[in-house]
Amino acid sequence: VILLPFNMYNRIKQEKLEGQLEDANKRISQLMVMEERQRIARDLHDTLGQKLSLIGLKSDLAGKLITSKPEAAKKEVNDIHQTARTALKEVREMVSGMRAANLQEEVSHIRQLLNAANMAFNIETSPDLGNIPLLVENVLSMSLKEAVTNVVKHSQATLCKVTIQQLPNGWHIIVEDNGRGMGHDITSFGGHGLKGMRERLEFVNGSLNVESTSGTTIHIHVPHPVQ
Amino acid sequence: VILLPFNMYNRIKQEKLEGQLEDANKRISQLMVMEERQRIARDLHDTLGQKLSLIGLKSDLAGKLITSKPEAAKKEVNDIHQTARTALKEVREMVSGMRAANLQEEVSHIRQLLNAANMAFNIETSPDLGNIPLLVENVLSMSLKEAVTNVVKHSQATLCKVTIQQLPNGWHIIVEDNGRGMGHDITSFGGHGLKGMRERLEFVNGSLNVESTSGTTIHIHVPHPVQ
Amino acid sequence: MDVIRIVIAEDQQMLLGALGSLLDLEEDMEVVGMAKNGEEAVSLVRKHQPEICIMDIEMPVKSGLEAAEELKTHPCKVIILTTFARPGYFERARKADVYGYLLKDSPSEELANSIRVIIDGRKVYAPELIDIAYAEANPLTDR
Ligand SMILES: Nc1ncnc2c1ncn2[C@@H]1O[C@H](COP(=O)(O)OP(=O)(O)OP(=O)(O)O)[C@@H](O)[C@H]1O
Ligand SMILES: Nc1ncnc2c1ncn2[C@@H]1O[C@H](COP(=O)(O)OP(=O)(O)OP(=O)(O)O)[C@@H](O)[C@H]1O
Ligand SMILES: [Mg+2]
Ligand SMILES: [Mg+2]
Ligand SMILES: [Mg+2]
Repeated sequence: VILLPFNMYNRIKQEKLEGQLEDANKRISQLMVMEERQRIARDLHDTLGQKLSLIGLKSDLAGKLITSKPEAAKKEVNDIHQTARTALKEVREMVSGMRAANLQEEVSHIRQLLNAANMAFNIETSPDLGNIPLLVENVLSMSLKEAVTNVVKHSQATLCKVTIQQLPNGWHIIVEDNGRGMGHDITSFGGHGLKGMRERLEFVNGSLNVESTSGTTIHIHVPHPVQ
Repeated sequence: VILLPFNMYNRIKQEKLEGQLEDANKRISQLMVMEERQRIARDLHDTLGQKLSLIGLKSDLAGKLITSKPEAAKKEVNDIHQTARTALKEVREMVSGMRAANLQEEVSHIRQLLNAANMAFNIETSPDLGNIPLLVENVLSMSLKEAVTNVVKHSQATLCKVTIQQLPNGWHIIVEDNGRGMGHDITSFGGHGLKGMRERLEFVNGSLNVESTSGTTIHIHVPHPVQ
Repeated sequence: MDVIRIVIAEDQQMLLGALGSLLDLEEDMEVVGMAKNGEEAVSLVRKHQPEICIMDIEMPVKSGLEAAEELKTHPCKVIILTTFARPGYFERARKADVYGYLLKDSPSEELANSIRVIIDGRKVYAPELIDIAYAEANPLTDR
């Protein structure tokens, strides 16, 4: 047995621990990625598969009809055209659904939401939000969406004001309404919205603050990532 | 300042480290899923989107050529047919690559594959394979699948023998055929199968060995993970 | 050579039409019935007594696999056409003694050739479909 100095022993133990956690890390990530792939595979299965098969068969048929029955061939070719367009639309929808939530898109989305709920919408954003990391933008967009959904669902307000700022210390979003405030139905505090928002924000070292005196104000803050 | 005993200081430092790594862990997993989703979205958009656009254009063109230039129309329609089939092949590959592999399922899968190809199948497994970590099982299954697919595609064998063992030092899979051996068509060594298998195995500290004298034998080994 | 008489079942109307026309174009083949689900397929097979029945899998009322199982003892040879493999489907098709398990988008010449081979009594399975079709969990060890 070789005797190691005490702190060396500790350092080795610590390094081993680091290594193990890193391994676990990689493995969990891989599993999550695989699950996501399977989910997408299921989505792809029916829609696109069917349409591409149809195009395959119809082009086969059209080729055989061109000389003998040009009118029939023309009809097949038109069907192919139509099918390709529908399929393309489906691919676009899928792809846009798969892209990370984007802050700009989310803003036009909440505009529609508030419009449909007959609430006035007031928005202020910093002229330049800087280069928001993907994960941060994703979390900010989801938080914004949840906060505004809550305003529509719970506040009975007539006005919703949203501020999106790039500050020296990070990104800051304020969602303010002139409604009845929170705490009217304490019983329903069991929703997942605010809890989920807080958890997601914690992933990116962010924070959530709720203020409820007259109306409700939600502060969402995410610091710049450490370089 | 309160002075802590040295080992207590170390324990606290270690616990903090554990916490931090766990957080990082979660964050990386989320990020990887997002990245994977975006990667697939990009792939879908680039491959399928492009092919469907092409089909749209070509069907439009073919429709216009049918009466005036039937031969040119026929060429366009053939292109459409080919494009649709290639697109489906790509989707199929995407879908199959996405399926999580499980050793037990894989064994019944290769049984089918060999059965359908009219090759005799001989399998031997350790009575207990122990608790195979998920990632390792995944890599083992994919390697087994590729090895047997190669036997069906390339060996011209009448028999395929598979051995799956839990040894004191790890898991070991042997895939053996009585076919014509490798090296008959050196030119086709550019396939992705063996290369991909080796890369995946390296990820779990495993190894791949190919032996080809009479028939071909593939040895796949993955050591037990360090506890 | 005798004409091969065929019944086709496919719930997607356009696909059914295209497939029917393609096979009708083959000189030695005649499509004698077109069904839009498995139930219609079974009754058309009983009515026309064709040599071959080609079926999609996912169809309303009765799936192609259910119909194939029902026709297991019938002399008509069933061919399943599908686009992607789904877990368990291939195994089920084999248990129903289908003669073919083929890609929906394979060229019509290939499909026609497979039909002729199947008429001769052989079975044809597309490797692309077997490649990703998993059986329900079987015991790991061999019997
Ligand atoms: N802008 C708001 N005005 C008034 N009350 C609010 C507002 N936002 C949230 N609340 C109250 O806080 C509760 C918790 O909100 P949370 O988003 O967590 O859950 P939820 O919206 O009820 O359900 P979920 O978000 O899971 O669909 C709500 O049920 C509501 O009573
Ligand atoms: N069991 C075998 N018997 C004979 N030749 C083999 C066998 N396995 C592999 N080979 C040869 O090794 C080559 C490389 O195999 P590999 O799996 O890397 O590529 P592939 O099977 O040709 O293509 P891919 O796997 O990408 O579809 C094959 O092309 C074949 O010539
Ligand atoms: Mg809510
Ligand atoms: Mg290969
Ligand atoms: Mg169908």
